[in-house]
Amino acid sequence: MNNTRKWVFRGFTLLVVLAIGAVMFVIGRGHTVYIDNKTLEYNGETYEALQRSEVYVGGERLSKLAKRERTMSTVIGQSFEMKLINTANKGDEPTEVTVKLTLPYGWDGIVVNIPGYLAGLPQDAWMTEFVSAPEPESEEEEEPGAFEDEIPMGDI
Amino acid sequence: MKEKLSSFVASFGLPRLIISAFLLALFILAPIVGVDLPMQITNVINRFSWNAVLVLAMVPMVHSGCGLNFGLPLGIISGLLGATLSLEFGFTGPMSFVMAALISTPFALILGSGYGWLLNKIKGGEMMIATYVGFSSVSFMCMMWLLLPYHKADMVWGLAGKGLRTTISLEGYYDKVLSRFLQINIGKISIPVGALLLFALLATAMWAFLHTKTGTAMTAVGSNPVFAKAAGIHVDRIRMLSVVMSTWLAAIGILVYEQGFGFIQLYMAPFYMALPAVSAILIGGATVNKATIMNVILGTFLFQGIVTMTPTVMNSVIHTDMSEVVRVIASQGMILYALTRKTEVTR
Amino acid sequence: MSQNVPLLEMKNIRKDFFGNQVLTDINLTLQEGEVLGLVGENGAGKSTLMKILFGMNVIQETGGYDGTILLDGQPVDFKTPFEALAAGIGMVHQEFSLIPGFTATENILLNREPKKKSVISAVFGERLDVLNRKEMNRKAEAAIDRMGVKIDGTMVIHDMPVGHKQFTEIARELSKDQLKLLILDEPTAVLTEKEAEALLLSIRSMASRGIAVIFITHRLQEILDVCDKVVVMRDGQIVQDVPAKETGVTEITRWMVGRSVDVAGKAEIRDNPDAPVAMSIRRLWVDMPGETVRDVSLDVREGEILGIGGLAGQGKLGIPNGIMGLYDAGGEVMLRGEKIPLNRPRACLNASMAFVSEDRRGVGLLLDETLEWNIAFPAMQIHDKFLKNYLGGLVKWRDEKAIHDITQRYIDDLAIKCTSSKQKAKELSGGNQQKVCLAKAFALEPGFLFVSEPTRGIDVGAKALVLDALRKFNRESGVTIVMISSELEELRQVCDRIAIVSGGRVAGILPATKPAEEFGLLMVSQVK
Amino acid sequence: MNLKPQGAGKSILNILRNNTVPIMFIIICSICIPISGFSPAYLLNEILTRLGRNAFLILSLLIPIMAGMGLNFGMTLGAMAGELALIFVSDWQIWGIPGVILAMIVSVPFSVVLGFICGKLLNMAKGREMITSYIISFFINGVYQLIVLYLMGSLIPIKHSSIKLPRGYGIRNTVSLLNMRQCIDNLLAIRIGGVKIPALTLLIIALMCLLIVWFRRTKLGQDMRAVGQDMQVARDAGIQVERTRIISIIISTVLAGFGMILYLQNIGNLSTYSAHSQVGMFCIAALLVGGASVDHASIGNVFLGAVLFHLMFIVAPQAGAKITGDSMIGEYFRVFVSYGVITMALIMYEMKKRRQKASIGEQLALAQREGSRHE
Repeated sequence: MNNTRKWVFRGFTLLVVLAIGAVMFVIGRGHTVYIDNKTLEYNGETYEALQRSEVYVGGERLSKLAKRERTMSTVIGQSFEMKLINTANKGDEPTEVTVKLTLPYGWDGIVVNIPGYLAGLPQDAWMTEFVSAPEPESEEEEEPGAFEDEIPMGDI
Repeated sequence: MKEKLSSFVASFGLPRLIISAFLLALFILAPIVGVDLPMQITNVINRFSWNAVLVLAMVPMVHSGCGLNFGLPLGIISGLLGATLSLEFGFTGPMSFVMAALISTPFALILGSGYGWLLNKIKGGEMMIATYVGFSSVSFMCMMWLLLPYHKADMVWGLAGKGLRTTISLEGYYDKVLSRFLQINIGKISIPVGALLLFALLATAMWAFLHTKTGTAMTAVGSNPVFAKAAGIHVDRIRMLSVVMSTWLAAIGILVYEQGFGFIQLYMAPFYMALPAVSAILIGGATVNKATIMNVILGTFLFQGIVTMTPTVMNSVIHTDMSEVVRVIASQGMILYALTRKTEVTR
Repeated sequence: MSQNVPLLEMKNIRKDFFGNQVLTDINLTLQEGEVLGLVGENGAGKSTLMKILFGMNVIQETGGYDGTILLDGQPVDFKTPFEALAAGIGMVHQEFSLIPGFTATENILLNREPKKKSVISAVFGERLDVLNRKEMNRKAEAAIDRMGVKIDGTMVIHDMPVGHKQFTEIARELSKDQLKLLILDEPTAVLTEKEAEALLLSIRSMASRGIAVIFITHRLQEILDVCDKVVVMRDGQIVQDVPAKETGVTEITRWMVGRSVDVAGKAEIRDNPDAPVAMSIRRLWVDMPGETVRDVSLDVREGEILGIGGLAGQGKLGIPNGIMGLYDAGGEVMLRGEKIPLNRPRACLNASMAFVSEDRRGVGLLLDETLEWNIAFPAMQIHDKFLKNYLGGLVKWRDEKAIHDITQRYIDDLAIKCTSSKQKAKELSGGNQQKVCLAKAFALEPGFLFVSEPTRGIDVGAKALVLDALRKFNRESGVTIVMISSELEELRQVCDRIAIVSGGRVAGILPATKPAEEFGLLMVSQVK
Repeated sequence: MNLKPQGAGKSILNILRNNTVPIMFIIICSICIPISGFSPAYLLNEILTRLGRNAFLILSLLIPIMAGMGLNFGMTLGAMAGELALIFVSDWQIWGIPGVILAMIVSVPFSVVLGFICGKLLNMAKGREMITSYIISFFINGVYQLIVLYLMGSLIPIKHSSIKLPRGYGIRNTVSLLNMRQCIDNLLAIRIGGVKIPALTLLIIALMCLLIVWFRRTKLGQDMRAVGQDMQVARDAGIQVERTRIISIIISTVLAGFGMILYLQNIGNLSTYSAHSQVGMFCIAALLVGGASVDHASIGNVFLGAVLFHLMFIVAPQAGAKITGDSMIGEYFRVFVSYGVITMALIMYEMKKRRQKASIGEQLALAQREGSRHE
């Protein structure tokens, strides 16, 4: 076989594989979305938490949030869709809102503030990156290192 | 000069050289980084005395051409049977060690002959099969330790009243009987003369054996089995003898180890015990079909030196305990080196 | 078919192995479609010549050759067999080169299989092409047809009779389109009579298609039947090159073995028919690969030197190896009226027999040990010599001094060249290693000695020394010796009587004084 | 490569002898199943899960056997490559099926490098490939620990502290793969009664089998078979023996890497330092239980072996506990059986080699006797 032809084919295949990898990078990126029903202060104004908000993701009810409550959902990819059934104040008629979000690729955890979103504030007001609290020092993990002591038993 | 050096490296083996240099570096580094050197030396000598007999057990089989005895656990099991039975029968103190050795001997002879018979059937594939004979026998004994009718209270599980514990303390039995015998203390260094003496005795006996008619035949069988056959040697019988000797030495070796360590370890503990012994004798300069007493001494010292010195010294230098990784890479690398050397592949 | 430019022309081919001249001034021509019979004793240089032609690696490794080879008038110099193959030369070796678990078809097209391309192979290389089984069957079938002998292409090699394996090899060569010249190295040795006939027919049919054939065999009648011309080699030279029609078996034999000066009978030959029988061998078979003994019965007389000769592969080496228990054997062997159990080396040695093996490095020596060990070891093990007894014989300690003394004695006696008696055996030259092997046997002080190929691979000076030592040992100590050698001249120099083995059986026993041709005839005879 | 059977009695004996191990296992299982008291549905469910989990790994052993390199104890190397890939992928937070695919892609370069090293070393140790590949797996395990325990997080960037040790470098004992747990098994899964059939996984395995069948018919596959049977003849025919052997090990390593990723996506978490250590042993045992030997293994052996071996694995502890009253007995028993099977297979392989040699002499004696009868 023609050698250059072969290398062209190989290079092409490599590119395809890399492309698949790149696509996986994008479509497989997992995020954890935290949905807050908390009072938000933005530019000096206060947006009150809702009395109650039911969160549906993928048709299933995730949680019913009271004031100052938070729920979370995982999502693969950058588009996130949820349905909210909100009751702003006690006794109000519930309103249904469908929320479609495009998540920032680089954030692992994303906090979405419902009151802020409903008030139509700019995105950076109600969507923030979730930063986990530094782990407590007390959590001790044994130094791993199992060699000869590691007994080949157990299940497979 | 350059040629001389490279030929020296070739004959000594690069990995061996690296390991020796590494140990030397550890010894030099130790006082600099503030490690208690006398204590380390005591440790090395002690661990040497525990392990040397197990390494010595490699010699007969290497000599008879059976290769490295990866089936060492079989001998260890004989030793464990002797040890547990000796305790079960109520022997205490130094007597329990003597009895353990005595009781383990018939087991070693029986298991060793069976093992030798098997190895004679499968000449050429010894090492792999030895490995798996070791593994199967260890896992078989795991069931036996649970099922055999042991009753002595400090050996069995407290609740069930049967089934041996995973570790049995030797306090009151033969804990350190050899190490304390004639122990010499020079400053902070203490030398377990008794244990070293026993090793010296066994090593001398091995050396002497190799100078007898049968010992000569064993070396010849290992060097060229066809030559030996043509000279009227019963090759299979000699190989069998070497396997039995190796098994018995392993039995005694584990007893010596236990007396130093202070515990009998049962169940899966003997599983990988062959590997340190194999790499030790290889580090000492042995090959797949040549080994001397000097290889045993040097190898055990180097190997145990690395095992004891690395954690402390490394810890002081980089504040991480990388000793496990270093040990695994060094010892397995050594075995790998020996197995892949062209000159050692064909006899 | 042009007769002007010969297909193959070899001019002034010379070759030496480390100063040892094995080929001198070989000139050979071969026309298209011609069948050339190449005959000669073992060591006459036939195989070396063919190795040169076929570009075998061993030639390059030992310093190449001199002279020129012309193929179709073009000079060629093959560095590897693959170059020779590409140029259209095929060779069927004595040892089968077949994959046992493959079918005949798969073997015929080994590494030349027709393939089908696919997308995957375009990426990962052509080794991932799928084999084209249909095309393979067709090609193999065609090659088998061309050969003219029917074999089953779907049959797996290890289920085949030996003859079919041979034909598979030939078909493999024939399946190569570029094939112009086929070398057959003793192809009929393993064949039954019928198969051999079929092969001869197929050689003729190949020739009629224009393929030239070089046919090496020891069965001279076959040469006369099938060849156009006969080339006889002896001592690295071509002694005759005649049309096959103009000669006969007796004449060829004479050319093969004949010496210009008959050196035999130099030493006194004793043929004493009244001497008692020292060893009688009855119906011996030995499974020694490549040297199978099928059915040998032989009497060795007391005090004589009996030579066993014959061509390579006929089973002469199997006789001592079988009796001494190194290979599986059956039959009956009596030594001075006592039955020697077979397959037990120890029993033979205890019966005061000793054996110097032809395989010095494999059997004869402990290469990694000292000369002392090598020489003293059997005597120590068999006769408890060189040992010091302690504790009432319980401990038998090696007596290093006695070992050193005996070794030193033999080093002096046999003039073994070494730095000291502690030198490792592997560091010695071939001749000196052979002397060590002899010393080892002598140290046993045997009453009966087998010596197998004592001069193989050693230089002329050492040869004479070794043979002298043997003869001296026989004449002075009265030890009966059986000496096996491929070199007839050597046997005729040393031995009293010579037995010739052919096809795993004894073809005949003659006094060493008989002319060489008679031995030659026995060598090429077919014993049934 | 047996001699041809000479009669019906002998051929039955031969069948029995060649299938000792599977028959033994069928007997063990048929005794243990009733004692253990598991329901058929439970057993079926477990078997299917385990088949989906392990079959791919076991399949990776076939190609080196074909190339005459024996049981590839070095498949652990592939497992390690797969684990490295999974560590990276979970640090990059790629989840679900894309995560699995990406992990497979990432594992390939690791597998190829490790397989190449392994193949090179095995070429230096011809005739003792198995013990060498076994030691290689230990050696590379050391290197793996060095990388994962010390270099990851210090030299090799690892972002997420959830998989890092608290000290700031090195990977934790377990890495959670919760986000890709059974993502392939559950997609297209079919439930019949209480039995879940992981259809997609089984489909992937079936594709793999087809791939192997196809591979056997390629030139490379043919070369490997030739090299496996007689290296010298193959070399004389112009096949690049060393290269072919290295390729076979590389393929095996890459497949083992994929297999390990599939295996771990089913388990749902990665035991960073021990997951790979048992894989080689169990897969080899399973293959041998299916009736394979050191020099011959088929796809049928893989599935029969996987089913029988795992059946034994499931029922043994329970049966052991019922018989002796001690649950550990069964656990030890199955470990013993795993090793015992490998030991037996190795012994039978070596003895078969010797038996073949011994039979030539008998034939000679026979020929002589027959010859004398004709005279």
